[in-house]
Amino acid sequence: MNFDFSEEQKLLQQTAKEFLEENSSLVHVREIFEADAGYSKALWKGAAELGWLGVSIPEEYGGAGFGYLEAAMIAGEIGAYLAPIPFSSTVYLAAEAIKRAGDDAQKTKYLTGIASGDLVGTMATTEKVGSLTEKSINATFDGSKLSGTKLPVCDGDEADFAIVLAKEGSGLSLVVVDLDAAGVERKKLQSLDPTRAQAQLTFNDASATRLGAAGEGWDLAQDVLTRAAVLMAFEQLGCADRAFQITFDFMMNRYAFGRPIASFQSLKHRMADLYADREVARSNCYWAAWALENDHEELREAAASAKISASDALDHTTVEMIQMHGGVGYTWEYDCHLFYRRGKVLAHTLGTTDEWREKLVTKLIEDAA
Amino acid sequence: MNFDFSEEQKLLQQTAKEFLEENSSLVHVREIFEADAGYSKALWKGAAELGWLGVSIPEEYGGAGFGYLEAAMIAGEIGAYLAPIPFSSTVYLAAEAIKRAGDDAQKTKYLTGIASGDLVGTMATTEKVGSLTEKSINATFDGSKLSGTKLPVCDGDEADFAIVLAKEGSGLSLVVVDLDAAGVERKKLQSLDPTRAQAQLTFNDASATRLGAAGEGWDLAQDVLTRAAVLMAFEQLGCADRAFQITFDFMMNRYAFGRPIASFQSLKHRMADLYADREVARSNCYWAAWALENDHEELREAAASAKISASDALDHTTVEMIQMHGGVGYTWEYDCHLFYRRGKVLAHTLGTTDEWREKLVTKLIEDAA
Amino acid sequence: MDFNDSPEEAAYRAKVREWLDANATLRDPDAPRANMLDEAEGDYVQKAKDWQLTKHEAGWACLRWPKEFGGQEATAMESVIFNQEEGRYEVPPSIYGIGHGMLGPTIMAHGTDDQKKRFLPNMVKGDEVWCQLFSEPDAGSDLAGLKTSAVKDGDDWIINGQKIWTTGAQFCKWGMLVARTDPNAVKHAGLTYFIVDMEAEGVDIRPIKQMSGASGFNEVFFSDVRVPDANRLDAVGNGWRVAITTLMNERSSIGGSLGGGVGIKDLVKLAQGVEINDKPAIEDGGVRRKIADFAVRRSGLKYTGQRSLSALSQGATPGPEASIGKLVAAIMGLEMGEFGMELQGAGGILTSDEAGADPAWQHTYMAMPGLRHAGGTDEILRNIIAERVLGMPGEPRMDKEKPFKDIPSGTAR
Amino acid sequence: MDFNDSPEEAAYRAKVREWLDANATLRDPDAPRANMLDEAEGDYVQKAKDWQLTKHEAGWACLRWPKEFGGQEATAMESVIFNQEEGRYEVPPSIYGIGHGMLGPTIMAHGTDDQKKRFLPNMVKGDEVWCQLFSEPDAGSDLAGLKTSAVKDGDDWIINGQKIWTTGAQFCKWGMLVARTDPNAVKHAGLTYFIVDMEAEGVDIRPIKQMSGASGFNEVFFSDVRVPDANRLDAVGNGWRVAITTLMNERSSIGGSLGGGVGIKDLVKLAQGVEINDKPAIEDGGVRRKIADFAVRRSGLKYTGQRSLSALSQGATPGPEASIGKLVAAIMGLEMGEFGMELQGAGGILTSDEAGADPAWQHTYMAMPGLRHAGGTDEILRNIIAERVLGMPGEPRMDKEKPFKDIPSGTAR
Repeated sequence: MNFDFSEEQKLLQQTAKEFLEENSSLVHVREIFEADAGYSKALWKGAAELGWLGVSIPEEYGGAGFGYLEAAMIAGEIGAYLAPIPFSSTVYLAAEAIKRAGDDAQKTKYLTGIASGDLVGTMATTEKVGSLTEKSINATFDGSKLSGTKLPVCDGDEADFAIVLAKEGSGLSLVVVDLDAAGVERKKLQSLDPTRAQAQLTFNDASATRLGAAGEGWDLAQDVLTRAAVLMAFEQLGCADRAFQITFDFMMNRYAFGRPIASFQSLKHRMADLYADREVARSNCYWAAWALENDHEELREAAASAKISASDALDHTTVEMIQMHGGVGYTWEYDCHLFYRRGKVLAHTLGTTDEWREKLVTKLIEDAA
Repeated sequence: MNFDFSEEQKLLQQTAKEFLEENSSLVHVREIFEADAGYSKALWKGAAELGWLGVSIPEEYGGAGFGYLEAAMIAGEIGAYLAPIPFSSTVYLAAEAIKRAGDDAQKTKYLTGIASGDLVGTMATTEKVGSLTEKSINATFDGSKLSGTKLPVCDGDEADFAIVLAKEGSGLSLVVVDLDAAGVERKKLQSLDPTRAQAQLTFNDASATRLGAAGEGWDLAQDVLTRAAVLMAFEQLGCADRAFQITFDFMMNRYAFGRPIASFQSLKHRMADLYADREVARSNCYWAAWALENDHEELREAAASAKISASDALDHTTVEMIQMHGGVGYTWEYDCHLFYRRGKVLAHTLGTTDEWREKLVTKLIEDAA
Repeated sequence: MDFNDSPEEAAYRAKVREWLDANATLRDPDAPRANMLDEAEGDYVQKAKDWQLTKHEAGWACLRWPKEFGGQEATAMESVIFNQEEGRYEVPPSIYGIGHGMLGPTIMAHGTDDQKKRFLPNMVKGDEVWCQLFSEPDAGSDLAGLKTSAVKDGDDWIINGQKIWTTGAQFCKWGMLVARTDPNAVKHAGLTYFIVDMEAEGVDIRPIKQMSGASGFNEVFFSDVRVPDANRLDAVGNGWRVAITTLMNERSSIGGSLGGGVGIKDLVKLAQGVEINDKPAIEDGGVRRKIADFAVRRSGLKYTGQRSLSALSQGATPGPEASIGKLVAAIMGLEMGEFGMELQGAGGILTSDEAGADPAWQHTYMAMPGLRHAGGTDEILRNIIAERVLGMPGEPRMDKEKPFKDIPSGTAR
Repeated sequence: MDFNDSPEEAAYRAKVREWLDANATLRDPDAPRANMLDEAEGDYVQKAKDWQLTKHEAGWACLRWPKEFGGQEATAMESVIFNQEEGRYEVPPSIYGIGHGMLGPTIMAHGTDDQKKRFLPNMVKGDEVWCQLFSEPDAGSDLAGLKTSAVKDGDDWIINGQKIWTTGAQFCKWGMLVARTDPNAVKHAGLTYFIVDMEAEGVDIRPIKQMSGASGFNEVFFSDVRVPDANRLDAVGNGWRVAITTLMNERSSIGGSLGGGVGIKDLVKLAQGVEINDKPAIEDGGVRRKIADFAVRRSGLKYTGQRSLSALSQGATPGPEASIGKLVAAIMGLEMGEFGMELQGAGGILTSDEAGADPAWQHTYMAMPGLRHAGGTDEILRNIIAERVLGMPGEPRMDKEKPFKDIPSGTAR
């Protein structure tokens, strides 16, 4: 057995790390954050040039034709470096949805555009606060025109197109809509982390094309969310790893009472617990990556487990990151809050942790029957 | 203001403490525990002689005529010394039910009997595993005869009489039944703490008399449980205080790595958290005692708050008690498990902590309306 | 056991109310109160000074202080009653808490007659506001590790260094500062306590922006700032002992409100307004039980405050139970903020209410990490409870015997 | 990334299965397994010896050991494969884990040629069972604080003292004991390691009853027990170094099952069977989310084991992730037991199933405190993770420089 990533995959990870160390420094993240600039165009261009945006897009559409394991490696580093780019919206969601349900024309247009870095995509499901359910969808699609309001839509203010969940007749469908088209109104929403900016999208008879069959939108969307959750969990884990490392380095170099604060037992034990949290999450992530790559029947369970444990580990780590830093930890100047904000936003992206718990237990009950 | 117990009440507490130190040593508790003897007859006799059993029974029925604050003081020490007697069943539940709803004949018979130490009483509500609800009651009362099964009934194997919740017509009523009467079958059930023994009671047309009006049984039972919860919370708090003190003393005197283990920071911080838990519980207990003594409209909320926080503090304390004691903590020989068992049984007595959470939130929602 | 005023307390309360009714306006109790961590805005400093003068002239200022310094020699309970009642009115936020509560008593205990006469009456009157200059970037929880230096030069001391977390520095006339006068002495012995003119040359005050975006504190930089020896408090080398006096007077949480602006009722309302799986969240068993747990802690803290108050009322010193207040409140606040965000699903990360989201929960989530540090971190509070309240042994000390200059401290660069 | 055997592993597994099929019976995978903390009963010792002999004769015993001592020089992964497969059959519980996993390798590393020849082949064959005599009432987490004394008397050593938590002492022929031979030396320098005949005069073995009522461990008392100097392992005063060798070989959790007998499916079943507020508990949102959280941790631990196994399969040493296993499992087990009791309401405290209660949850609640101590307390595991895995500084040591006799240890009386 080899329940691990291959040497080639680890090399890809190392390359990603080096690139982001250079091009997504916390200074750069902060620039985007403070300018409320949405995302870093320069970094996006670099990511496209490295082939990340088409990492799992087939070569015929200009992609690298890799599998999900390679995507997971990149996702981890995206998370570690708080990369201020619409990577998850475009790669985990939009590209995945098109790949799984798009027709040839849609694939040619959108996958090629994504792989080249020309198109930013996103997916728009929720319409209000609270949990996402079939009944909560009020947007409508009549076969060619889309109407309704979606919020919050991650990267919605910057994206070129969106995959939208809408009612079509008595069922739900997924549709693709170009966001610069007539009948589309965008409004930026203030949120916790401006480098993962949120928007409200309003559609008034905007032209749209269906993705996949009519009435299959809910299942398709869930399928896409499940797959995206695996990659997002890697992103969260990478973020937690780096937050932990920064905290650890601080504690080793910060002295109080004549000792490094890393030598205080109550802090050491809490660091050990954070370590355990991340290892539990990492193992679930590995399981989910394996299930995703192999399209295994355990995917639903594994993806939910990975997302839940990565969200919890990241939340726990960023809260402790601030606390372990002492007073400076809650200043604007220190970077702790960038991780705290990003961590919370990722936990609420693709469904909250409680929503994933509900999905997981539903699956467990099915299995127990 | 004087949001505290009076000097007289504290003196009563001190007397109770001294008596129990002498008469309810952990050696004695262990005798009762290992012999599976139900309860300590000697201690019960002593409690009667000190007037504890009639602490809040009116003088006309042979009681001391004190209020609930005095009962709370005694309850705390009962908890601290793990007193192996049916005090809560008899005093918090049976006496209270009779006092609130009994007619003259019932009061004369039962209250006088309790105050003198001649009668042990209990209350029997639940019939199966899961939460107690009106619908979960299947026992029936036809105006004179009681049929059905109750379990688990605390002290049911030893009690002389029980207050039983049963269907009468379309409603529920409380009835009193002598447990030595014809048609009553008792079966001892094995449980976590043999010094608070549980039983199954089966009634086959057993003679019973109604307590209060027909159809008011549920409300009456809830009222009695609410009041009992306040005193039980003091019992739990007393138990937690002593478990904490024993643990503290152990840690101060146990050396490892050349230091008292009480000097290890991670243990110190956990002890500080246990301290905070108990102070939160103590404050809620004071509030509940005040509300009970004054029959204040906040009683339902205060009683639930006291019971929940005392249960949580006690659970938390006994788990840590074992952990802080190291290896010996989980031996039969050390007393930690006596507290661990008792603590858990008290948390499940009068309704579990989750059942009290449900009661509290119901009240909070009413108040918010 | 009761919550009622004693007859004396009731009479005092009536007197207080009478005066407040005549001099201030009752507040709408349902109106939201400013978050304790938000910076007060606008011309509140002048308003606060005016109100302090009004109180002073009517004999309601510094109630606990001796009459010779402008106080009223009132009981602790009378002071609490005044604060309780004052809190019901529309009055400016106080900017005197540190001066009146901590620094004034320090001068009383350690000052010369001249110092008392010069500083205390003005402090009561309120035309001079005071701040405290203890913490440094490299000396937070380990306060005695401070490095700001004071070097004797003729009749003056020359101060160099940086202080941090200074509340109100921007409008203060005076600051009380602990500086290191002997780096060759052992850590706690080389410190001296000074009264510093915040308007002196070389004092540079810069606001600290917190992670929430608010700015309630300052950094204060000292570059060759001259302090006359007459403004030294107590002997050279006695600074730690003086600082302890200041810290012992750090106002306890009695009567103060804890936690952010969100309460149990807000939580119930939120859970009634959002849906989980197409049903109101308030019908979800887990949501219900979690609300109950918050309520239990909230009431536990509330009545812990009442117990402290009761001790005061009985003439006793409040017991150690008071020390749990901020520890429990800040952690609970963090959890409540997080829970309120979770209930709102994808919308929980929105910062404004334009999309139907309630940002109060997120604001709490952003503010609570600050509360977990301000006035003693969770860790310091747990140390205090374990060591001072419970009496467990202190940590092994690595910094007691060597000269201060040989002890590593702060952040290694 | 896959879970499949390499071709070599698959071939080995097939060979193992072939032999097991011929020599044992497959177990019903749905049948409940004995709790790891329960005492094995009856004549299992003889059965275990018989099974060991069968394995030995067929060449399946002590797979990792050198051939000269009776082993097979197999790879780590082959050993794991054998254990995995053996676990699928009805075989007696092993009584050789400590001997084969820890004590044998210690003799290999530190024994004389005579000792190796005398003890190792018999250990493989299994007619002599071994136990470990390290912990003492006053030396648990602080193992080097042990006080059992060994005093030289001619060619013998005289042992006096008490050991505790000795698994299997009642059926063991040999024990490996660390004793203090020089109380005037510093703590770690005064220890020596011995091989003790458990049937010798003066050895008194008493079972320890645990809080759950089970008895899996023993106390062993030594009163003037004579041990020939020939049975000393390594030099006098080298005992701590030898003990470290033993402990380094403490079997990791790889392939081992963790936690009590309750699983996620049991929890789902329980929640389906009991009611909360007249509805099946499984419909309650809080119950559902809690089950999900347990499942997430359970799968996290399961796949942590797979990662370790994978490292072995790749010829590497398993990474530090393995050290979290017991820490997370024991705490989760405790919480699961408590949750299962809570779900059953008033009936949760019943110990037998006669009233429709499921006592498995309570048994778990009673067993988990033991698991939180056995083989290293939670606190020791957290120290190991923080100090050895993460590399954080150790605790300040108060016991390094003085003679052992001057260091306070154990429980002050």
